[in-house]
Amino acid sequence: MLRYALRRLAISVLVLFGAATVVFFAMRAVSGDPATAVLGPDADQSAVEALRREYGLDASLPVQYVQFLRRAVTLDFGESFRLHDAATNLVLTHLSATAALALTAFAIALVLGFALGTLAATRPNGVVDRVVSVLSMLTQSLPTFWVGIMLILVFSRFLHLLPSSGAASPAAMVMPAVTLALPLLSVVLRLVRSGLLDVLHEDYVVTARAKGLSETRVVGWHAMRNMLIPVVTVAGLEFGSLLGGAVIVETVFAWPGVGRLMTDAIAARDYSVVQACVITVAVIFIVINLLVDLLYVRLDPRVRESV
Amino acid sequence: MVAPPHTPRPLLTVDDLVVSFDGPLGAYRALNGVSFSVDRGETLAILGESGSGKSVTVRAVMALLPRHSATIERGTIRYDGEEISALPVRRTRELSATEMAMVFQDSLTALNPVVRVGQQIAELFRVRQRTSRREAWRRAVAGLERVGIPNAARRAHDYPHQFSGGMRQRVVIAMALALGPRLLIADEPTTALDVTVQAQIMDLLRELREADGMSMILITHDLGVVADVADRVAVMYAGTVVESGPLRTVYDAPAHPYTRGLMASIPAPDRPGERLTPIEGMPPSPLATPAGCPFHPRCPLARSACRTDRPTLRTVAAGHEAACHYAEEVMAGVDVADAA
Amino acid sequence: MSTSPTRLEVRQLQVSYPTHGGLLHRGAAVHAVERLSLTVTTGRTLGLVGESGCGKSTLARTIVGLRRPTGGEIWYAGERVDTADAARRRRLTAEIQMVYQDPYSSLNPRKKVSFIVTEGWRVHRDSVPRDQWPARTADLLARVGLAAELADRYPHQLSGGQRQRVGIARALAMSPRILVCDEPVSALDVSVQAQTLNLLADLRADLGLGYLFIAHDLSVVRHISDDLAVMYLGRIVETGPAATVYDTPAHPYTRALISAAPVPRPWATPPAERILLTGEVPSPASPPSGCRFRTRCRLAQPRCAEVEPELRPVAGREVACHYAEASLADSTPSHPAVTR
Amino acid sequence: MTTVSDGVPGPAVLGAPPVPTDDGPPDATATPPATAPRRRRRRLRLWLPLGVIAAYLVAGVIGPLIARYDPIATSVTDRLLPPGSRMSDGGLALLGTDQVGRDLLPQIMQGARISLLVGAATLLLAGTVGAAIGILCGYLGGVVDATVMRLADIQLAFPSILLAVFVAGVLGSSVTNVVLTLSITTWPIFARVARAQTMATRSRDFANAARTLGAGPWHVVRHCVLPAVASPLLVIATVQLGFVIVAEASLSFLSLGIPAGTPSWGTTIANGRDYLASAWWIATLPGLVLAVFVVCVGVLGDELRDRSDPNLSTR
Amino acid sequence: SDDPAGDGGGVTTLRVANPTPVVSLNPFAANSADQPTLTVVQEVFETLVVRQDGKIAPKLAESWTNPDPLTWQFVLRSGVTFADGTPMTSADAKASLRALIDGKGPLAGLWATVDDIRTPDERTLTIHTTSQLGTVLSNLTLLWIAPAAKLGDNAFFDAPYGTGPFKVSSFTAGQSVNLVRNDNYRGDRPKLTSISYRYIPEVSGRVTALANNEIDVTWGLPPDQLTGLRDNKDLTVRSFPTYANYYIWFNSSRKPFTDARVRQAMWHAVDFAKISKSLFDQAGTPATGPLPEAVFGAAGQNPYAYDPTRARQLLTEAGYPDGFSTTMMWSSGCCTNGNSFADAMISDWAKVGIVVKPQELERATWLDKLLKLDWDSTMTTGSTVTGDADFTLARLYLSTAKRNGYANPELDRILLAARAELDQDKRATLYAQAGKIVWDQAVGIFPLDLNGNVVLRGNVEGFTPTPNDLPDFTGVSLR
Ligand SMILES: Nc1ncnc2c1ncn2[C@@H]1O[C@H](COP(=O)(O)OP(=O)(O)OP(=O)(O)O)[C@@H](O)[C@H]1O
Ligand SMILES: Nc1ncnc2c1ncn2[C@@H]1O[C@H](COP(=O)(O)OP(=O)(O)OP(=O)(O)O)[C@@H](O)[C@H]1O
Ligand SMILES: [Mg+2]
Ligand SMILES: [Mg+2]
Repeated sequence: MLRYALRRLAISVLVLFGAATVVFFAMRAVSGDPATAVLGPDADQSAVEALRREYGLDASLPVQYVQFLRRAVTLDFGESFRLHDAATNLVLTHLSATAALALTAFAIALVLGFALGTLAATRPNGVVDRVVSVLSMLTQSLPTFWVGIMLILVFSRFLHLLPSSGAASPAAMVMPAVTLALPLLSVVLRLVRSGLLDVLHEDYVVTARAKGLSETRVVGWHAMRNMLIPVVTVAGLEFGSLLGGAVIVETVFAWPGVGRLMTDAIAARDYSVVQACVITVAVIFIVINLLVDLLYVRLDPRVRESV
Repeated sequence: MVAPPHTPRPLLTVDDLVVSFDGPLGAYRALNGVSFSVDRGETLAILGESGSGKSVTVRAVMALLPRHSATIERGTIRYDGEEISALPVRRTRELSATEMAMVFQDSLTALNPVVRVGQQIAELFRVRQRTSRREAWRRAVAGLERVGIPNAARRAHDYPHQFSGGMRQRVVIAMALALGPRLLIADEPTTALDVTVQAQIMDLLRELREADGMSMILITHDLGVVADVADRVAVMYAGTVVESGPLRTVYDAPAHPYTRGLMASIPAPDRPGERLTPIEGMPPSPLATPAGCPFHPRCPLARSACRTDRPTLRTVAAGHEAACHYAEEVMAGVDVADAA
Repeated sequence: MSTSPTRLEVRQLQVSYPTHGGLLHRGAAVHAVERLSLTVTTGRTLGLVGESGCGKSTLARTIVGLRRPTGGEIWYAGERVDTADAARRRRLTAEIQMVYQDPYSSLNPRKKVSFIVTEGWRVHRDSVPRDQWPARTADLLARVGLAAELADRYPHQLSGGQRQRVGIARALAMSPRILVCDEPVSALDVSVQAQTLNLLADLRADLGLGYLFIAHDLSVVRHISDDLAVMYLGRIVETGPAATVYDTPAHPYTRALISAAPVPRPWATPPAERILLTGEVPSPASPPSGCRFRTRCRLAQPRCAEVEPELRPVAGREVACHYAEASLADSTPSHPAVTR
Repeated sequence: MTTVSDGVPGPAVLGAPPVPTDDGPPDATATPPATAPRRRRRRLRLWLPLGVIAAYLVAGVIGPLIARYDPIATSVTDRLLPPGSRMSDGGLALLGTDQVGRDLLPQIMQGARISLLVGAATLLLAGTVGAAIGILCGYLGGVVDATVMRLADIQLAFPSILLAVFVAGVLGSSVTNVVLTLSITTWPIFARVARAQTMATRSRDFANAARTLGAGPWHVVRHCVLPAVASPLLVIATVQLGFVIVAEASLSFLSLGIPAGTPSWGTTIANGRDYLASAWWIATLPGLVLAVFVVCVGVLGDELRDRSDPNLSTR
Repeated sequence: SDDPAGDGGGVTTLRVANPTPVVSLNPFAANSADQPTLTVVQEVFETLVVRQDGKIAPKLAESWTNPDPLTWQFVLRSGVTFADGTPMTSADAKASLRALIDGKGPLAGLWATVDDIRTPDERTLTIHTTSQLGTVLSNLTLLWIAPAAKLGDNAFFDAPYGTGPFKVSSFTAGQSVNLVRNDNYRGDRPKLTSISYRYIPEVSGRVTALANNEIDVTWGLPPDQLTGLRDNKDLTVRSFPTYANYYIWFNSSRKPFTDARVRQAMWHAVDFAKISKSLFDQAGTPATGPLPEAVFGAAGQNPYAYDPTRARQLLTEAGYPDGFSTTMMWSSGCCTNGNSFADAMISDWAKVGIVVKPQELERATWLDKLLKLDWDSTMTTGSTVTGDADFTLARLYLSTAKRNGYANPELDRILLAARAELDQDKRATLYAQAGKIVWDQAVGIFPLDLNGNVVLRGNVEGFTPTPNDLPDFTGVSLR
């Protein structure tokens, strides 16, 4: 147990280190200079150099890298060139907005995905199944920004039901969450459907029926428990990427999330914020992977033997 | 609903059952007119080759056929005088476990791998009899003890993969017996087990039958096991019952050439190494059942009538039925060469 | 056909599976095979029986090189196999082939029979020239009794017996001297089983193959074996000529096993007493001290818990039991278990 | 040797069976009447999407030749005309015109070229590389597996937008670089699927059987693992195709996609986003075209999967 | 409690949606020329002088004199206090100018020749320059006076206050700013009690929010959106000339644009009248010179006619009878209707044989290339923030600026002379000459002066647009 935990921790640190290194060098390899990006074309050279000095960009790359790593260990990613705030702070505040949105979207996708997936699986190749499967392909193929803008037009502009943007009220959450949930929904739905179909003709499901249990209990309890692992795996990854931010939805609905923070930071070559974001997302992925693995053990006792 | 036990009617009657499946290959009939009956307290063994429809038959009785691909085209299933094939599935399910219960072929796959063994049994009491959680658990442990699981109170907390094959099979039986069914259907309960465990399980079943007067349908490939526990035998081939009768009659004087072929295939214990005599040919594809008698392409006695007329089950001796135009000849032991 | 028999020898073989510790406990290795020795000779059949999970399949897989032994040696035709370098090993093991327990899962579902049968030639490029493949394939299929047309089919289009024979044809294509058969007939009905047994017997007669034949069904093992080995919990407890071991078993476990085997026509043979095993089956991860069978043995004495018995010759066979002689003499159980 | 009366051929030694006739008409009693419409529906599920996809290809290849589309020519006086309008040069804009007065229909047909190219090329690149890596990891396990999968984790945490900026910045914006960007973001999916399937297959009995025949890893991978990996990969590929084409549109939304002046469905949709309220057709029609395509590919993928599954196939 | 403004009581908040994010409220450093920053800051801080109807007018300074051509002396208004009640003095003005110069932002360059700032008394400020600087007054329109004590304090700019009618109550960089009324304001109290600014990036979102009464004001909408909004009875659309214009620069240091005839041919080849009418409608007016008409120093020049024949002829003369291939870059989102405009121009250029490959780039990349002069031509829009020709012409077209590869000693001479000239009328004449060179030499194409637009809900009253396109809501009230 301890060895396992230690190994896992070591791997996580490696992943973090890798992500940090990659993003550090990638940011510096792309064209565009942070000082000019902040100051614009009209700043004079001395101003640009002063800014570079202020943010430690005048040092050699290896020095900057070591400096970055040393500070990153203490969770200090430096100050945003653009927003003049600690990068860690910025990421955390934006992350909370993202988390609210992601959780809602995730809940919507899971609830609907399970409901529709089950419905489709219990009548394979029936009308419901066909409709649901085509709908899921459709939602997957509609560009997110198109869906988002369409929702705004329909529900805000024409029906006046929901606020068009912002994060002010719970109602403002509905459309971005739905937009975000749609692609995830179709993934969950497909997984639930195929997982259930695989499981539904297993012998223990027949056994459960032979016990005279109601179909709801057979499908919802005996079958469902056995197909959760792939769903949990994929849902975990998807949730990770939701938390990593959904730029397009955040842009369309003016949601102050981490995705847009990162995109804007990339555009402004705001190194510290980009680095903080990437490392945060990496941490999120690592934590989610860990949670998923722990969940495996809860879901399937057989896993315990082979962790 | 349940009739008093002294009525002479059989407990279960299956009459002319026809079941078809929608396969990706198109629809085909897995059962083509299956008829048999089980009396109270009696053990019926169903023999037959792989794919002949044994499992489909008993699943049809239990209303466990896959709903979307299987259709009962024709035929009746009566339990205790009531026609259950006409009932909605939900009603039949209510009979499950209390009146009829089933033991499945493969114990590892028949148990839900992610639910504790005790819970899988306790669930029956909780859901079907609405007992309290604790009471259900207590009874589940008692059930496990009854089938001889040592240290049942502790083992009830384990998951199926933590049990050995023989113990799992016993768990499945405990589950089937939990609500005291009057008819136990066991579909190849010991195929995967070694003989010592098999012997334990067969003894257990026999004991229960004698104690409670339970009826039983036993499906197996092992003629020795059949001889051990069955009162009567039904033999299936290509979706129909081709012969049924009392154990010793069928074994010693089979009335259908298929049964005779089966009996002849058994290795004789006293003559090891001797050449065996299997039935020639291979079973018909369910998609292309031959016209006439389904066995005629492999039958050493086949004549022109066999290729055109489908024989039906008819009584050839007291309690002994066979579906063969020439059953009398077969019973008389007429040899292949003679027939030709 | 060879003139002098070739021998496959397994000496003091040890195979263990590492089990990973769960989140809560440290893992312990499962010693599936423990200091086991046996010899398979061409032209003869060694039957191997034993409880489910005692390590039979593990042994078989290790012999054909699918697992690395953790101890002991494997010799074939005077050469050591398990430590040989890859090239030599490939040459040696080509002569030792295996027929798998489940015919379906051992056939590549996406390849036609023609591919499966010729797969060995594809691997050993120089063995058979490509232009001879069709003829040789047809020849092989005919030898195992399959029509040549079957070469164009996929495994799922074959019956169980046909699949089993494709597996045998694949092994035969390598011109093996030794065939390891892991429960080749347990999934088949008696008639198909008889076909397969006949085939194996013919091949032994025609090609002088040697078999290691693993099975649960004692009547089958008795039918085909020249010698018999009985395994319990990773060790051989009794081995010798089949007739000797089967007719006068010396080890208490062998006795229990043979007494439990059902007979197809019990009324035709004198009733035998049946020994039921009691007690919990120990786990291979933590075998009991001393004699591994003692927890379930009727004859167990304190000494059995202290000293592990080694194989020793007793009345024409080898037995690993401190009290083999007593067991042989004891034709009636000292305290009645369940008798029939 | 046995003989059977009335001319039925006797079985050969060891009971070689008469081969059941798959091609002969089956017995009437065994063939309930439900078959014909079901067959037809199955055939429809193959041919309908195939037909639609073929139509797209034809439209993409031939369409621009017939209804000539010059991405450069604009006609600002004809901008934002609704579907079915007449343009100033007398032509009929069947699907309307865009924000600089280009006819949408030929634009969409032209866009099909790029979008289908991007989709196919990305899948090919990411699919091959991902599958190869996945099979390698799944087969070898151990250190290789752990390392590569951790790399995939890093890749997941790495923002794809930064990647797009990076590729566009280092290599410039071009169709090739969009394909590169999308491939880099997509390969881990293929790798994961291939890896899982490989791990499930590599120790199956039929792979072991090949090993006992003396087969080396290459043979096992080629004949046992690859065929088994192909079918889930096919399904993933059809799902990903939609994703990739949409992702190209999303990159266009962030101006990191196909360079301006090259019409693709993505750029057309992205261009139309500010006009959704006033000129809905610019973004919606190519969006629909894209959606129909993706659905067809999805249906086709499912159907092909079913057909390639030996347990389901009819042959 | 009471109702000091007499505006009917209660809280009246103006809800504003910015088209661009406010990332900083510090007008002395990197963001000193940043439109979103200035939009907010102008409500909070005041300047010494303002530009009104093209003329410089006093604000915090009552009067000014030039004791000598290198010295500017200002007399500050008395009785002005900051929002926290402390009086505003010349020390504050001096510190503010110092902060701007030391902040090294984009505006610092305007003050490059300042060598001494003095405060003889609390109400007098003198600025001394090393050479004559004619732009002091227009530069001062962007010098915000903040409390000297606070200028060194970064935290101050999270919620800054000045002498203006509002003060910042909360600020989230990149997202929102809230202003509340400064009750110590000396002049007419604004009717609004607060203003909330919020960034809504997507046009559809902003338009919908406006139509749905989620916001009261927004601006910077693409022209096509305005057409629909003009018909909406609940909304008022205000369009007005600004200091901003469109221009397409040629890299005059790169072939073939080293030849003025090629540049002129490019101009003649495009039918700008038609394009701007279709694409921009009321959002732009055809340019008359390189500077928007509202800018001080702008003068009308000879228009370039749409004349493909002339274009071909010029190309032939320059040695490109069959045209040539080149590229045009722009940064994404740089320009109103930019992509359409580029498409339309490229379409016309193709007709005379010039194949122009469009390059839409991410802004940082574009900037990088721009400054490295690594481009053929570029399209952009720009604003003369100070409203003075010097800001644009001297900043961009001096050969030392190295912005577009164009170098002309004559032009340099005129521009430097204009900067040193204190007589504003003479300056205007010099800028007219400079403009003519830039225009006739076709350093770039100047197709369009951009109109600003502000869309308000019907109940917003008293809004007056300004040409600097920084919507000012001081005088606004809500009905
Ligand atoms: N769910 C199903 N869908 C389609 N066909 C089925 C299904 N279940 C069974 N069949 C088919 O019905 C026929 C009879 O199958 P069944 O399982 O009853 O055979 P069985 O006699 O029990 O054989 P075994 O001894 O191998 O268990 C077979 O051809 C089988 O393929
Ligand atoms: N891959 C594995 N990992 C860990 N333990 C294993 C593995 N395979 C088998 N075992 C264990 O090794 C022991 C021997 O297994 P093996 O399959 O050899 O038994 P067997 O004698 O063939 O049984 P059966 O008759 O049921 O086929 C069992 O306890 C089993 O649980
Ligand atoms: Mg069955
Ligand atoms: Mg085994």
